This record gives sequence, C-alpha cells and structure tokens, in this order.
Amino acid sequence: MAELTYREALNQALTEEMERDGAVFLMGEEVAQYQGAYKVSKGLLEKFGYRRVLDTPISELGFAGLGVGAALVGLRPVIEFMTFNFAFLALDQLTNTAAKWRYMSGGQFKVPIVFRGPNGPALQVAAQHSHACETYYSHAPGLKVVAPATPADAKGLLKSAIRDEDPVIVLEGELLYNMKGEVPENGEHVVPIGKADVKREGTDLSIVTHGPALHLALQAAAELEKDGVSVEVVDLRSLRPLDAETILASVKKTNRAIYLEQGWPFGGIGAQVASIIQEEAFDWLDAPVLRVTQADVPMPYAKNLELTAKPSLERTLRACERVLYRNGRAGR
Amino acid sequence: MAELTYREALNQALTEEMERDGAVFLMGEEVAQYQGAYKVSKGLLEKFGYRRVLDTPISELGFAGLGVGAALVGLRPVIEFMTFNFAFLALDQLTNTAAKWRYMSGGQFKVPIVFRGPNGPALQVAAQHSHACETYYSHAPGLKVVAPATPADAKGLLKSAIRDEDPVIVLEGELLYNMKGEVPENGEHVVPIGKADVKREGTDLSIVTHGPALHLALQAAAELEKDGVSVEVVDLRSLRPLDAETILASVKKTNRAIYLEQGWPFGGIGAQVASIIQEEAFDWLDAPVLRVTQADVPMPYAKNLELTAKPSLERTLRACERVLYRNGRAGR
Amino acid sequence: MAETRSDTKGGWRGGGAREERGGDSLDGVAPEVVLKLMRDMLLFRRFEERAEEAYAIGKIGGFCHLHIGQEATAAGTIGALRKDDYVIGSYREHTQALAKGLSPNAVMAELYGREDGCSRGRGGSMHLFDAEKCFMGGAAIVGAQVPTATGFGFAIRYRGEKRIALCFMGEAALNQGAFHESLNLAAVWKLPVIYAVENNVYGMGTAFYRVSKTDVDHRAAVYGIPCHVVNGQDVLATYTLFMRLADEVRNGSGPQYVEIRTYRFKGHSMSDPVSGTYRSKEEVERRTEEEDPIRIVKERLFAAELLDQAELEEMDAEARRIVDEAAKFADASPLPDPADLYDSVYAQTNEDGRLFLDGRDETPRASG
Amino acid sequence: MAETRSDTKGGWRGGGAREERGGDSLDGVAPEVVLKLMRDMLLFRRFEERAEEAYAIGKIGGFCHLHIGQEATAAGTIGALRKDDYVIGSYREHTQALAKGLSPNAVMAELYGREDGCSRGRGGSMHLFDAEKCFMGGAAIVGAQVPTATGFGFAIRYRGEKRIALCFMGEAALNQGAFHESLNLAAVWKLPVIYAVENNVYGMGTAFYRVSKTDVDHRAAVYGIPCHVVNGQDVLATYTLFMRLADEVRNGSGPQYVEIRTYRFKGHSMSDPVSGTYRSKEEVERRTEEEDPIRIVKERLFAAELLDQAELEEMDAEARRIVDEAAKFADASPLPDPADLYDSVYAQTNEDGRLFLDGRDETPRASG
Ligand SMILES: Cc1ncc(C[n+]2csc(CCOP(=O)(O)OP(=O)(O)O)c2C)c(N)n1
Ligand SMILES: Cc1ncc(C[n+]2csc(CCOP(=O)(O)OP(=O)(O)O)c2C)c(N)n1
Ligand SMILES: [Mg+2]
Ligand SMILES: [Mg+2]
Repeated sequence: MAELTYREALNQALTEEMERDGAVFLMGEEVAQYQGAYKVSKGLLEKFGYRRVLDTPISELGFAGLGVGAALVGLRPVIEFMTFNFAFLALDQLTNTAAKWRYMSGGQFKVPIVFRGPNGPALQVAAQHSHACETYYSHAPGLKVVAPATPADAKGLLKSAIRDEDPVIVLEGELLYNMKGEVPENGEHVVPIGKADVKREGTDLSIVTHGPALHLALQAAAELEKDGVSVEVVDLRSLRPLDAETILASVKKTNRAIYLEQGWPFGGIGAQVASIIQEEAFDWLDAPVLRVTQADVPMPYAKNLELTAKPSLERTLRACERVLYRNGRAGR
Repeated sequence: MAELTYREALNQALTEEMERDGAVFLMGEEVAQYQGAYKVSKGLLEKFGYRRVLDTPISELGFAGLGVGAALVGLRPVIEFMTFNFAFLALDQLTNTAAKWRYMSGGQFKVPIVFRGPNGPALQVAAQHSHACETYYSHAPGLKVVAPATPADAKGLLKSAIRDEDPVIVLEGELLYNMKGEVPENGEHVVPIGKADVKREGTDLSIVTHGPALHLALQAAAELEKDGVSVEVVDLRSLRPLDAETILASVKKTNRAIYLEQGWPFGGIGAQVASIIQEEAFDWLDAPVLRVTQADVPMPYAKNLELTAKPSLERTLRACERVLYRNGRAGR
Repeated sequence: MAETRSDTKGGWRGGGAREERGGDSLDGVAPEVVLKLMRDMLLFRRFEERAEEAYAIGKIGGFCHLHIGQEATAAGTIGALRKDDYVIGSYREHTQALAKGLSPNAVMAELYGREDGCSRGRGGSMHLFDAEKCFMGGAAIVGAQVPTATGFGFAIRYRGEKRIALCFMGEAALNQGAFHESLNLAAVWKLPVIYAVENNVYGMGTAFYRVSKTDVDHRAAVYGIPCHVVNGQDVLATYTLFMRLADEVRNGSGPQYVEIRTYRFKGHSMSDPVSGTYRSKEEVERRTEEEDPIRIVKERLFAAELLDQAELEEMDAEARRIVDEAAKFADASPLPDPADLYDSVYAQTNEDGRLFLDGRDETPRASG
Repeated sequence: MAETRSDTKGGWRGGGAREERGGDSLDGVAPEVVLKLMRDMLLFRRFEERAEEAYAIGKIGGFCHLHIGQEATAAGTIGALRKDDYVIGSYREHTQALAKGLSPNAVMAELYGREDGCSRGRGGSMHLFDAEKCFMGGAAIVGAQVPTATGFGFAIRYRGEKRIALCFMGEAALNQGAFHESLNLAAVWKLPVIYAVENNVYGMGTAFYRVSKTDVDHRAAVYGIPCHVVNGQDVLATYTLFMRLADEVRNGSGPQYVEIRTYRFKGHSMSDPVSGTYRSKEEVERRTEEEDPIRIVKERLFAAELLDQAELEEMDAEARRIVDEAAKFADASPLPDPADLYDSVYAQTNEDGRLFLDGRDETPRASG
C-alpha cells in the first residue's frame, strides 16, 4: 500500500497497463508534450514516446472514431477527453460505432477501448463545462460505464477497463484528482467492473451513490451517526453493469434509501436505481426512495449560485430525515 | 373535424404556422425539392419558396447550430432531422447552445426553435437507425420535449412548439405517419405543452406511456377489459415539462401502474416516472411500478429478433398481471 | 488498333508476349484480370437485381440501397487490393462485400435476416461484415465510417504492417465534419488509407452542387493529401489507378484521395423512385444507356476479341446460377434464435452486476 | 517622412486637409480614430491586468483566459463595425466585449459573479453577453460559435438587413467539424459573416502545425470564400482591412475569412504557466518585446506627433481609473439571489407540468 493521489493512481494504472501490453496507447488533447491538461498522463511521453502517447487536434469526433477503428482491429486505445463536456461532439461515434459494431456483426468484433476524463461540475466553470454525463453513456447497451470515487478504485477500475474486451467509459472526478488515499501498489490490483462497494456499513438507512458524491454521502453518514442513526453507504463504482444485488441487499437490510448524485434528476442514475429498488424490494421499503441531485438547471457561474445548485450536506440530511420520517411522512 | 393522417396533421401545422408568422421557416435534408424524406413537408416549397423552405447538406451539427443562431436573433426555425438517429451528431449544439444561451446570459435571449423528425424504431432498419432518443433530450434542463401519438396531438403540439419561446424537441413516430385520426381544422387548434392526456379512463390499473407505445397500451387495455380489468391509459404527450400531477392523480385512483415505452430502460422515461410515483404516491401503491421497454440491446435487423426486442402486447399484459398480482406478488 | 486487337486475341489464346501487347487495347491490364472484372460486375448486377426482386416480395426488409450502375467502383477498386487490406463502406455496400470475397450466399442470407448471414442476421443490408475477410462494414451514418477507417490506418502504422485501408463514401459525406477531422488526422500521421468518394451526383434527392460550395475532386488537397479523379464507369481505368495507389500507400505515401465519378441507375433506396423530383427520366435513361460499366468493358473485350457473345452468355448464365443458389440458400437458412437476442451485445460478461437493465436477463450468459 | 509627420501634426491640431495628409504615416486612418484605437487597447490591457490580479486574490473563479498581447485583434476588428452588427467570440472574449461597447463595470462584475454583471453572474469570464449591444457570447466549446454566427448571418439575409456578423475563433477551432460544415453553409447561401481566426500559434499547449496538416491562411478557400491575412499586432492594418471587409460583406459579397496573426503573451488560462512545456521563456520574452500591439501603435502616434509622453500618461491614467472604478463597482455589486436559481432556464413557463424534476420547484415561477 502507498498513499497516492487519485491523479497518481490513474497515472500508475496507465503506466502499468502500457508496460504490460504493447497494444495499449493513449491519445487525446494535450496528453503528451503538455503532460495532460490535468497532468494525469505526466511522464508517459518520456516513458513511451510519441508512438504510444499522442497529442491530437481539437477533433473529438474524429479521434474518438479513430480510436474505435483501431480497437476493432485489435489495438487497445485509451482515449482521453480533456473533459466529458467536449464528448457530446463524439457521442455519435461512441453510440453508433463503439456500442454497435459487435452486435451488428453478429459478434465478429471486439471493441476494447477506454474513453476517460474528468466528468461532472468542478468549481465555477459554468454551464458548458459542468456536465455530469453519466446518463448519456449508461442509457445505451453496448457501452460499460464506471465512476471511481477513490484513488484505489480509480487505479483498479481503470486497469480493469483497459483489460475489458468492451468499450468502457471511465468517468473521473476533476475535484478528486488531488485527493489522497491508500492504493495497492502491486500491478495486479484490479477492481472488478460491475461490483458495488459498501463504503460504510449501517442498519437504519442506505445512501446509494457513485462518483464524487460518495464523499458527501460519507459526511452525511458521519453527521447522522451523531444522532444515533446508522447509515450504510453503497458506492456503485460501476453504473453499467449495475450491481443491483448489492443495492437490494442493503435496502432489504435498512428498509430505507436515498440516491445521491452530482448530476441532473431527469433520467438520472438515481431514477434508474430508485425504479429498481421499488420494483424488486417493494415489500421491504418503509419509505419512498428519495433522490438528491444537482438542481435541475444549467450550472451557474456565481459561486453562491453554484453552491445552491450542487447537492449539499444540508439537502442530503434533509432527504435522509424525510425517509426516516423524522418530521412526518416522506414523499409529497 | 377532418380525418387526417399524422403526416398531414404535421403538414397542416407547419403550413398554418408559416402562414401566420413570417419568422417561421423550415430547414433540413430533403425538405424542399424532394418534399421531405417522409413527405411531411409536401407542398411547402411550392407554397413558401426556397427562402423559407431550405434543403441542407448532410451537416447536422452545422445546420442545427445555424438554426440556434437564427433563433437567438428572433427567427423561429423549424429544423427537421431526417431521423433523430442522425441528431447525435448535433447534440452538442442542442445541449450546449440551444439549452444554455438564455441561462448563461442571465435571461437576455429567447431560443424559439423547434427540432423535429421521426424518433424510435421503425421496421427492420437495424441498430443505427432505431434509436428512441427521449432520454438524450429530456435529461438536460433548457430543452422541452414532446412526443405526440395521434394526428390531433401531432398538429396541436407542433403548433404549440413553434409558438413556444423555448427550444422544443418534437419526437414524431415514423410508424405513425400513415395513421389516421380526427383533427380539428381550425388554425387555433393547439395542444398545450406539458399537459398529459388520459386517453382511456379506468379504475384498476394505470398504464402510463408516451409516443407510439400509446397504441399498444390501448390494445392492452382492451384485452384486459375482456377479463373485467378496468385500465386507465395516461398519454404523457410532453416529457418535459412532465405532467406529474395527472400521473399521480391516476395512480392515486388505481393504486397500480406500469410504464410502457419504445426506448431502452436505463435512465428511460419510465425510470423517471416510476421514481416520481413511488416518491409521491408511496402510500397509495398496492404494487411496484413495473416497466415495459425495448429489450436492452441494440435493435437487431432480423424481423423475428426485432419483434422479440420491441415491447409486445404479451409482455405488456404480463406486466399488468404482475402488478395486479394475478399470479403472485409483483416485483422480484 | 486492328493489329493490336488480333495480336491480343492470338496472345490471349496462348503463346507470345501476350500481356504487354494485349494491354494495348486494355490499358495494359492482363486479359484474365479484365475477364475477372467483367465476371465480377456481371455477378454484382445479377445479385442486386435479385435483391430488388426479393425486396419486392418481402423477403428483404428495412432499407436496401442498390449499387446498380456503380459496379465498376467496387470491382475496379477492391479488385486491386490484397486479402488482408481493410475495406469499409457505407450502407450501399452489397457489391463491395462481394468484391472483398464474401460469398453471395452469406450476403443474401444477411439481406434475408437469417442466421447464416454474414452478420448472423443482426445487421441486414446496411451492415455487412466479415472480420476474417477484412470487410469491416456496412456503416449507415453518413460519413461515420471515415474516422473508423482512419483508425484502421492508425493500427496498421502502429504495428508497422504492410496493409492498407480503403474507405468508401458517397459524395454527400464530404459535408460531414467527421470527414474533415479524419482527413486531417490521417495527413498528420501519414496513415495508409485511401479515401474513395463515389460521386454518383446525388445524395438521396439532392444534387451535390445544390448544397455544397466546393468541387469534389480536390476536396482533400487542403490537407496536403494527393487527389485523383477517375471515371468510375470505366473499370479498367479505375483498376489501373487503384493498383498504383494501393502500391504507393503500401509503400508509405500516406493517405490518398480519389473522386470516382459514377452514376446511380436505381432509386436511392427501394422506397425512392428511380426518377422524379430531383432528376428526369430522360437523364436516367440517357446515362444508363451511355454509361453502363458492364456494357463498356464488354465492348472492349469484344473489340479485343477476348470475349464473344457465346462466352458472354455463358458468363451471364453462371452469374444467374450463383444468385439463384444464393437466394435458395438464404431462403433455407434458419431465422436467428430469439433466445440469442442478448448474445454479442458485449464480448465480456463481468462477474458482477447487470449488463441488461430490462429485468429480463439478470444473469446474462457469456455472449457468442 | 519628416514632413509628413509635421504636416500631420499641424493637420491634427487644426486646419488643412488633415486626414489625407495625416493618413500618410497612419495608413490613411484618421488621427482621431487611431487615438481611439490606442485608448481602447490601453484600456483592454489595464482591464486584463486587473482581472489577473483579481483572480490571484480569489475575486474571480473558474476559468479565465486573458487577451493580453492580442488587444489589436479586438480593437481593430470590432472598431470597424456598426453598433447593430453581431459579434460572437470564444471564451477569450473580455476585450471583444469591451470593444463592442459593454461597460468595464458590467464585464468586471460578471467576472466577479455578481448580479450587475453583463450576464447577471450566470455566465462568468467565458460567457459574456449583451443582447442590446449585439454581443452574442462568450462560447466555451471550441468551434461551437461558428454555426451560431452562421445563423446570425442567415437571419440577416432572411430579413434583408444591412448588418453583418463577425465570428472570432482561435486557430485550433479549424480542426472542428463544425467549422467546415458552417463555412460550407455560409458559402452556399452567401451569408454576411466574417470568420476571423485569431492565430496566436498555440491551442492551449499545442502548436497548430503539430496537429494540423494545413495552413491557416487559405483554409476557407476550398469553399470559395475569399481569404485574407493580416498582422494582428498592427491595429491600423487590422482596422483598415476590416473596414474594407465589413463594407464588402454589408454590400453582399457573401462570407469572408481572415487569418489574424497574433501572439498570446500570457498563459492559456490562469492555471497555465506563461512558458514551459510548449514554448520557451525566450520566445515569449522576444515576441512580447517585439510585437506588443500597444507599443507599435504608440510609436507610430509619437512619430506622427499625434501623441506625446505626457498625453500617453494621461491616457493610461484614465484607463487605470476606469478599471479601478470597474473593480470597485464589481466588488460593491450584490451576489445573485439564490432564490433566483431557476430564473431564466426557460423563457416561457407552460401552464401544466413540471419543468424542473428535482422536486424542489413543482410550480416554477415565471422566469426573469
Ligand atoms: C448523418 C446522416 N444524416 C442523414 C442520413 C440519411 N441518409 C442516408 S443516405 C443519405 C444520402 C447520402 O448520399 P451520398 O453520401 O452521396 O451516398 P449515396 O447514397 O449517393 O451512395 C442520407 C441523407 C444518414 N444516414 N446519416
Ligand atoms: C470542443 C472542445 N474541446 C476542448 C476544449 C478545451 N480547450 C479550451 S481552449 C482550448 C484551446 C483552443 O485553442 P485556440 O482555438 O487556438 O484558441 P486560443 O485559446 O489560442 O485563443 C482547448 C483545447 C474545449 N473548450 N472545447
Ligand atoms: Mg451520392
Ligand atoms: Mg490559439
């Protein structure tokens, strides 16, 4: 074990996998000479050279599609989007090519490609740069989606994503890059795609979450503990495949749940999870599953508005209290 | 009232609104000289000329964005996507410009633009041409989304969309174009955006749905009536704004609901609606809200596989029986 | 001319420095090659005609785009490639698949949506594939195959292989941003890709010049990519050019761009009338008459006395026999098993979690 | 030279055919115009320096891209336009907004995220707007403003107005498909748009030539759009060209394209060091020294004796006064009211249904 930042953990994963497999290469804007817009690829150019670490023009649709083509014939591209806000331009290549070539060919092709980069709001970067894109990728069968929230999960999931035979979207957290945590150093530390992780055990209420919101969930759990409420925190880690079994097991134990996420509500991950919970644990639920999300508005620039728009500890606690019936029935 | 096809109803809406307001124009691939790939714009070139009916190159990102620019300075563009499958290429302009300019400017701009075209699977057009795109547009605040299922709603909602001051996505049904129905002829027939329509009243179970799936829902309701089950069918018509009140009123009456849609399940409209129902009508629910969707796979070409993948009467009835506890508890 | 012709004939029948001299009236293309191109094009024509019939009686569904009139653009281009060169096309790719070596049986079965189809019935007319034969699709989003093909070129260069990639597109695809982003990438990295634009004048019902302020021929020059133009109704000219380009690209020239001038004899798809709003009956009849690529090469073969009427009829009978057989094969092929619906959405089923969220398959089986 | 200078001076101070003669040493630009351009650029420089300071002490957040070194590309271009001409830029648009007539107070307040900001604090540095002054943004997706500007041109032509649209972009935006699709559309419909590419050599940390196999200067020629190149450090050359182009476009020439050669003196954004991985300290120092657009025009004004040291200092003091005032204004401006969070997401609140699905606002109020 070593203490690494989330950024260093990703960098280690890339380094180890590129050393392990010559078919793995990294491509994106500013990844080589500039060492990465967020320095995740620091040192890789020096280690692997321009053949395997390539700076691209600002052509998201073009280089994402190029990566898919390379994967179809056996390379294992890692495509960095400087941020996922810019990947809207490439969505056609992900949805119509990466996610479909295997199925449309009756299983003749594998598409072992990774699309990664920061996802979700950062600090005051305004509406066009603050998208949480989970839904856009999870909706379509053919893609897999993971969203690591800790350095250890970041390393383990990125390594699994690179080794996976299918296209995997790795949603990183811009605000997590500097976060420190214990990370297994051995090159075989992989986190299985599809396995949720109970980050904190509890008996009274389940907070199900993913990505950066995990840390807010843990904060809320600590707060509630002071009131003697025992909160279980389930970190999905993978959105597709979705570990419904772990979610259901937790809810069947606590009988109460909320979903906490950084993104918008309509068709969000929380909508999908709440729908599964009420469908498959209906008789175990003592209260409706409530959701805490980003306010349903484009992200404003002003600091105070941004704070109001983001999920907060206060809103999270209020939702928990509602499902705990601390002040009357939940729901509306 | 007159009997019109869904196609003719849309054509009438376009004609009437273009006659009413000189700022309205139609732009898209094949809309002018060719009279529309699906003939929705038949005769418009002859009536309004090339100034207001424009054929575009195959540049979805470019002409969608051009339309947004024109709307920002006061025109009222109607942009036809030959099908919404091709609009993935334009999503950035819809999500990052059309949906955000007003908010980011603190309310200085209006964006009165309509994006319309066929959405959802047709017959054996395979994976790349069979997308139901509801989620991609409903997820982001700033856009409005409607999905008319009948000729009368098609005319009324398209007219409202053209008159609305915000960007409206009009999801038409390729398989509905030839469908006939009574349509009010007067030029003021508008259907309010945001108002769901109870297409059939019932007391035992609510089938909530939108778009082409409505007709399957009505079929299922007729079937169940034979067994003495009284089914209420709620046609959302608008996805955003979402008429939660009408949905909740129905569920609070029937205590049971399923959502039926043509699209994929993950983050689908059904997930959003099920999540709202369990949150706001928890104490009224006698069974979980189940969902009937397209199978979670890219649409296969083979006729028999396509049939298996699409929501069917049989699957709809099975879901109804499950929430009616016809054979044991619902859920899993 | 006269001598050349008889020389050739003599030459072809045996003895003498045949090819050189035979070449004189056949752009230097070996007689056996010309005959093969002729045979291919006849097969393509009969295959498409059969597909048209099958569509009319409902054996084929969905969208179906015929290549009739454009056969030389498939025979003359792919005919110049090696087995392991990659080829990708648009949704108008039946004959390209055949030219790359897919069996008429497998292609017809795919159009019929059967398990023995080259895509196991999952793809249909617009999505033909054969990984082993390096036929990579079948792409139905206009222009979207251009980045994909650029990726094939990238992989070839990355591995230092001697292959090349050939990317077909219609002229209307030039108005897609994907085309521009890809060609710049190919140029920057000197990727071994030939971008072949089949300019058949129309994109669906829209003449290119009506919506494009540029010429097709030199469209890639701005990226420093060599541009070429060839008459796509002349299979020998097309073949000769692609033999040369394939060789240059294989030897490190970087990307090349070709406008292949051709014409679509049928409607855009089965639902589109042959003529009407966007082109006149006269235009179609005149060009069909004057520019039939099969008639053109046939006449050259007759002139070169490499083929006579009897041999032609024999050749045609053989082509018809092959497509009859293909139709029979397709008809007899089983429908896909609905139980396999979820197969091959994913290549790898992860141990945990649900890959499919429709509640009908919590534990997806390993995919086929 | 000597005569010209004194002539001008005399001319400027009063009497005589001043402009013509004054023009000789100032490319024929009227002295008062030159002085205005000088004043504008000084203000832009001081404004950006103040923004830099404010960012350093946390008054400004998020991304902030300075225009220092590129002031002439705003003053010389927008200075040649009319009030009702549309202008749209990228995220590096502070000085463009000022050039279009937005008050330094409103722009600084926006950078501070305050209610009196030109976007009511919702947009920030990358999203400055003033609908009345026809300043249309502030677009942070590279290249995405190009289709938007093309739409302005479309609307102008649709209504038969005499306006034009000016679209700024960085050279790296040329690698976006949106650029190509838009220029083709503008060319097909002869739209009144000037596409101005500020070529400051780098897109973030990437030199254009490293990722682009094309020259910036003639990039639009393939669409039949006239291409021009101008030295963007020379405000008079820039102004003169844009006066001419604005006039041509206004009179129906259709779209025009300009490469404005310039250089970024500061880092890409506040988080990017001025020099380092992609350019040397020496390069930045040399070009900052040699190519400062303000120094260049200042020397011409001194040479023409239209300005002396005392007047310059006075001018500079005035610029500093204005930005001090702007900073004070911004500081004093109230934060937006969180209760207004949902305002202006939509222009029209429909009677039925929920526009917002976060359950916190079932009945959204009419938006502001
Ligand atoms: C991105 C996209 N937009 C629109 C369509 C609908 N469409 C299918 S083919 C076609 C015309 C293409 O013409 P061209 O590229 O010249 O190829 P051709 O059909 O002539 O072979 C159009 C508009 C599509 N498939 N993809
Ligand atoms: C589509 C997209 N991709 C990537 C980015 C991240 N990004 C912001 S500015 C920039 C460089 C743009 O350079 P250039 O166009 O030359 O403008 P300059 O910054 O030099 O003024 C990049 C890559 C973005 N904003 N949008
Ligand atoms: Mg064509
Ligand atoms: Mg630049």
